[in-house]
Amino acid sequence: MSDDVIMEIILESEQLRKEFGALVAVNDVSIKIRRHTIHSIIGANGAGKTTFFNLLTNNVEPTAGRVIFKGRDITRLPLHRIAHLGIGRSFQITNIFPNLTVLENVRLAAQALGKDNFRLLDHHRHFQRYEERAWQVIRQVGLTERARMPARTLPHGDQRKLEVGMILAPDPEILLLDEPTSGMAAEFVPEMIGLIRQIHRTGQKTILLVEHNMGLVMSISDYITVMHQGQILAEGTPEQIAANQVVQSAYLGRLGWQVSEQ
Amino acid sequence: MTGITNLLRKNRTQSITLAALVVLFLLALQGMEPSDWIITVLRGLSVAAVTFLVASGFSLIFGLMDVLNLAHGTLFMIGAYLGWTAYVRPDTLLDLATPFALFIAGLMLAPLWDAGLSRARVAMRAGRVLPWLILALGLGVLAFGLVRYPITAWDASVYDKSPVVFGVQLDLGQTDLPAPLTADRAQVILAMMSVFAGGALVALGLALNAARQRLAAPRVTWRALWLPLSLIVVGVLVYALNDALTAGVVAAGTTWRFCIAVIVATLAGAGLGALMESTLIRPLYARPIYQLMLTLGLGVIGREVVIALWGRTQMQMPKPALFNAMGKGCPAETLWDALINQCATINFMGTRIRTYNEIFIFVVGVIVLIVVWMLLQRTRIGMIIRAGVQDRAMVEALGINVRQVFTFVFALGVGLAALGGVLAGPSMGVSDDMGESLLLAGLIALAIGGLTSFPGAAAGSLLVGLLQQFIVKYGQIGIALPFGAQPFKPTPPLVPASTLLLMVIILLVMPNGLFGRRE
Amino acid sequence: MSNLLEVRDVHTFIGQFHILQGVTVTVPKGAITTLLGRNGAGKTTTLKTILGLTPPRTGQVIFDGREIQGQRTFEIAALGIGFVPDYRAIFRDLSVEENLRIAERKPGDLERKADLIFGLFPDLKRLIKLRGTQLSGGQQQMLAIARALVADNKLLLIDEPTEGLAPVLIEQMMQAILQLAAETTVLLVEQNFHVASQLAKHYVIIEEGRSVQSGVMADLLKDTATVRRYLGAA
Amino acid sequence: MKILRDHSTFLAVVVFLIAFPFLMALLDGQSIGAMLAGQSGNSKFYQGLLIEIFILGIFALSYDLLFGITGLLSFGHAMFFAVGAYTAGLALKSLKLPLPQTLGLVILAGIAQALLFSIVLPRVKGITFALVTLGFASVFHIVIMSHELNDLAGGDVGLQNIPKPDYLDPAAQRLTFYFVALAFTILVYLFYRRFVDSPTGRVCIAIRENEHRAQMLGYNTFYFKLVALIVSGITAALGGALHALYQPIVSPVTASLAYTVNALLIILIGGVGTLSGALVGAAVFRLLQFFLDKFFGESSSFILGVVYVALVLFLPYGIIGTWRAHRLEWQAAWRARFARVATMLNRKT
Repeated sequence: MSDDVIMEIILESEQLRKEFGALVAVNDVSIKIRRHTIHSIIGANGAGKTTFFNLLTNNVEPTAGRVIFKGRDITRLPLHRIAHLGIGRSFQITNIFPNLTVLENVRLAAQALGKDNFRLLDHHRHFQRYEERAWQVIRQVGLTERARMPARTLPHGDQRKLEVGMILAPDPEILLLDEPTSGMAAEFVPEMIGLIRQIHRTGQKTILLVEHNMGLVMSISDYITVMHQGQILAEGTPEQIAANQVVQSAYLGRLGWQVSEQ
Repeated sequence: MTGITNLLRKNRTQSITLAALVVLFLLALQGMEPSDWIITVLRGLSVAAVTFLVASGFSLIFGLMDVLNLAHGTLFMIGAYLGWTAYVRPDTLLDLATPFALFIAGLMLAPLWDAGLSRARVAMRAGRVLPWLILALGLGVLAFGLVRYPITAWDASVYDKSPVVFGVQLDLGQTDLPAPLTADRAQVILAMMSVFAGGALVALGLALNAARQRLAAPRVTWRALWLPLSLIVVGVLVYALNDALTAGVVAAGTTWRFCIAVIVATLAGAGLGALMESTLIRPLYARPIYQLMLTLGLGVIGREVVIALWGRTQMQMPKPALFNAMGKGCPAETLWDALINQCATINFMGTRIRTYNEIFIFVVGVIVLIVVWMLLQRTRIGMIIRAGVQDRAMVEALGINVRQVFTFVFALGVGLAALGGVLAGPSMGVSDDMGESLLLAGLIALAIGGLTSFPGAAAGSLLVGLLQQFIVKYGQIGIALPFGAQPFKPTPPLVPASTLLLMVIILLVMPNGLFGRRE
Repeated sequence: MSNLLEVRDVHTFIGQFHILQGVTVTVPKGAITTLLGRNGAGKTTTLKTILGLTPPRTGQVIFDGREIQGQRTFEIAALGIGFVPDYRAIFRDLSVEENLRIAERKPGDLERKADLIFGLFPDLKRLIKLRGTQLSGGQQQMLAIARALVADNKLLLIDEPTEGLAPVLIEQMMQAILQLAAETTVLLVEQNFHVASQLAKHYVIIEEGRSVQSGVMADLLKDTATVRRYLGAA
Repeated sequence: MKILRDHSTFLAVVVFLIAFPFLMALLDGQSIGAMLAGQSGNSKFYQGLLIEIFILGIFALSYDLLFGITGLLSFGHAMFFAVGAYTAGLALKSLKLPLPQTLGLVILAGIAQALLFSIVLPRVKGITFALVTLGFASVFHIVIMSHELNDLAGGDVGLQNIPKPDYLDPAAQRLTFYFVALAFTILVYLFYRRFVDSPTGRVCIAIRENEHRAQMLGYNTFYFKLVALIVSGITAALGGALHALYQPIVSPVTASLAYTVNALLIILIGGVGTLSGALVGAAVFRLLQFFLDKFFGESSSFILGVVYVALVLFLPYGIIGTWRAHRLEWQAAWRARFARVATMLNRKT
């Protein structure tokens, strides 16, 4: 789907490494994410996917290595600066403002990169562009009817959607989604896939996805990186990965789920 | 070696700050005589020991249950007051022993209530407020009984001497207790019964409160009745033999009385801690900020109760005979001589050291440090505590009653604070504001050491104690500053201020304290 | 055939969330039963509900002929239930030996069970003096299972024992669990259907907080439609 | 009209407070003229009590902004207040500055303290922040009590004989002072309401809810906490200045931990994070203190302590918080009750 787009690298890691005591969670991982692609990282639980994600966005400080975003070293940048560069990320464990309404959650996200954060004497409702943006995003993720509810009262699946909405609101260039379907009931997974596809297509965005729902990964990814025990096992298009012997034996094959032919 | 270099490189700011502090300290030592230095260090160690007794309880409680017990200073003070009473007015102690035993006997009916309630299935219907009402009713019945029970010290007609007088008298070597009260037997029996009933009602309230949260109760055996029954017997016996026991304790001399005081204060403190944890703190485990505020309030209440019972005056607590002799062979030349002659002071490197203040308190502090450390590292309960700090649910899933361990730790922490209070009595005097200064010192030591770390509490106390005493010393001899012509003499208020500054500096450089874990 | 554990239509709430909406599980004595289902279906919550870590609001849990729902966790565990959580919960500040020792219900349990434990996991003997933090993932998993074996447990609840392990270790872990099942009853949660199908004799499928199907594993293996519907890739 | 309806409670309270001195005088049988002339009487006395409540309320409001809204637990908040009080007192007494300049100085002092606290903000969090702020405040408390500053700050007695401007003398011009304090309190309250509803205030709430998430969205949370600290610092310092103007002595107690605890207690009574709760709490707190002192004397602080513990255990959301949570059910219940009574009455007729 992205044949005619220039294959420019937007985000890359160089020899990224993280040790927790004796455990090497991420072992010198180098990866290149091309602009406007959906790139998935798969691997068993504990393979180091989430830690790798945390290293990319500096939620966890790496032991060694670098992260480069659009040619710029962002390895140890403060969290808020990373967001300002146009990187949005979601978490495996839903990370929202539980006691605020859905609208307020998204509105805060939309307001974050604006220039009106320190207007002490104006009511926040007076800044309509944020409110409009928030409604737009809420419509996009399909939460219009629940916009006025406190976020904690939402069902789990809707909270996941809200989180995607919060990342989307400031209109980032790249979205890092950590298991967006984790804990979702099966019939809502296609909805999430549709949402991700739509975000990718309409916004011309790059999406980096950590997932272990194989079906989802195979059906929407342009590229797949397979991680195993903190290292990259294989990289390539879904077809290449499905055909890869090493992946077959170590992850997908004898001990794993059958790959669906979708 | 490489490990140390690595450590230094990784913690550069920390190392530089520590080095700067050490250099400053050494520079400050320039104008000091060696004998001054020794006595200051020894005094510092003694203050450190008392601070440690408070801070260790803090760190144990905070480490295991995330409760910053701001009532700790008050509990320290209560320990001092209880110790004072047992020491100076042993008759009051014995007067109180009977109602106390009966009250505890009543409390021990809790398991029976538990079983009974779950069988009757009333707990579910009891609601939120009823248990507390029963609790309050129980305390009321208890007060009703206590007022009627003959306690000499509380009797207005014998209250011709203020508590202060007894302390002064004892310092002169006299014990002149007022004649015991007499009361008619019917009234005493009524009082005893209502105290017991008060305990039973409090237990019922607690059981109701606990039972609301569960569906099934543990089985009880009749063996659970043995302990309360024997407590009742003991209580009645103490009442019958009250006069003889009082005479015996008075005759036993101050050293023994001091031992009794230490034991009574520590145990009472531990009991108070257990009661606090199981009634008030437990419902709030899910709301840490509220726990903080609750303990703050309890501290205020405790202080008011102490003022109501003992008055606002500062009271003397004479040193026990073992550390009080002045005459023959004193000041002693060696530690052994000091013990044999029961000397108050001892000659050491050209200065005179007080055996109680500078040696005894420090030794007790070290013993407590070692005992608690061994308890944590070598015993099963210590193992459970260390595990519980990390993962409460998993410990419970191994079949261990974590709540009991929590209560134990709380009791231990408060008991240590009370021990600190009674030890500090003879050296600091007993007053209602002693708790606040120790609360602050303990908090500072805890923060310096790293909140949850037990060795950290010891190190923090050491720093706080030494710094305090050095500032005090410089207040006397003055400190030669490079830029000032006159030596600078810090005034007493600067003593706590200096420790606070030390804390702020250390926390700014090492937000987790000296021994704290990251994150 | 008698059932060691019966979970009857339990409903569990965590906060306001209705996590389990009617789960029924029977665990026959002396075999491995496995809970299957997707991430977040409620398998782990089912284990926690049995143990009282997340007590059920309604429904019954019957262990060894006794109703245990609503009892405190330590009381339930002391009846003879061992728990191996998915996050392993190795105590960092305790040595390997202490990690085992803490599970003793009476003094000497560890010595009594030493042969069994070190027979299953010879590695642990070598590591006995190390701290919890110094272990690798696989070693932590072995220790977590070993810890559940120290006391005489009639039932082991094992959550995701092969998660994040290398294939070689998975093989080893499966062998160990099979050996265990010869002596005790096991209720297993396993994401990896391949592993689960080789280990378990009985299965229960949990979907969105409800138990939707249960039976004998051999039958399930033939029923590819069901496997795909509940467990396979979407 | 809509504004009137939406803010009816607020307006009613304001109207009542404006009318209060006159109502009191009428109830007491005092002529309005005598009351206006500032003659002693019940009205003057209760005006004084309300002024104290306003000052406490401002202090508690500033604490609510830090703790209730932004989620920063500080044990050194009393310092904000005391620095304002001492700065105002010293400026009037020792520097002989006129009032406007004094207030300017107080505002600067408030900002300076906020900056001092903010130095530690990026380093320490949670309970450690509370302890460090306690450290700052205690050092200040000790310093103003020290003998070296006896001539200046009055040692442990406090700062006395502060010259008050003639037009705002609390003894002679009590009514003026009352209205100034009332107006200032309303102003502060309205400003706080607006602040909480401003984009900045919303981010402060977000920080309380989930600071990590706020950072990931791109907020440099430090600046928002700094703004909250500065606003809170200035408000508390101005409250302190008002205190210095009103009270005959500025006691060093105003810098002690106990004074911070008062603020905590007040917002706990009123409801943490509700703003209006701070004012309601201040009223309840001061009146409770007043009547307990009157009836129980010595043991009043014991009873206050018991009330406090009971509040923590049984009413954790405070008066306003509980009211907001249950308002709808309660209103429905009352409506149902009225309806039942109405039907009963209907049946009878």
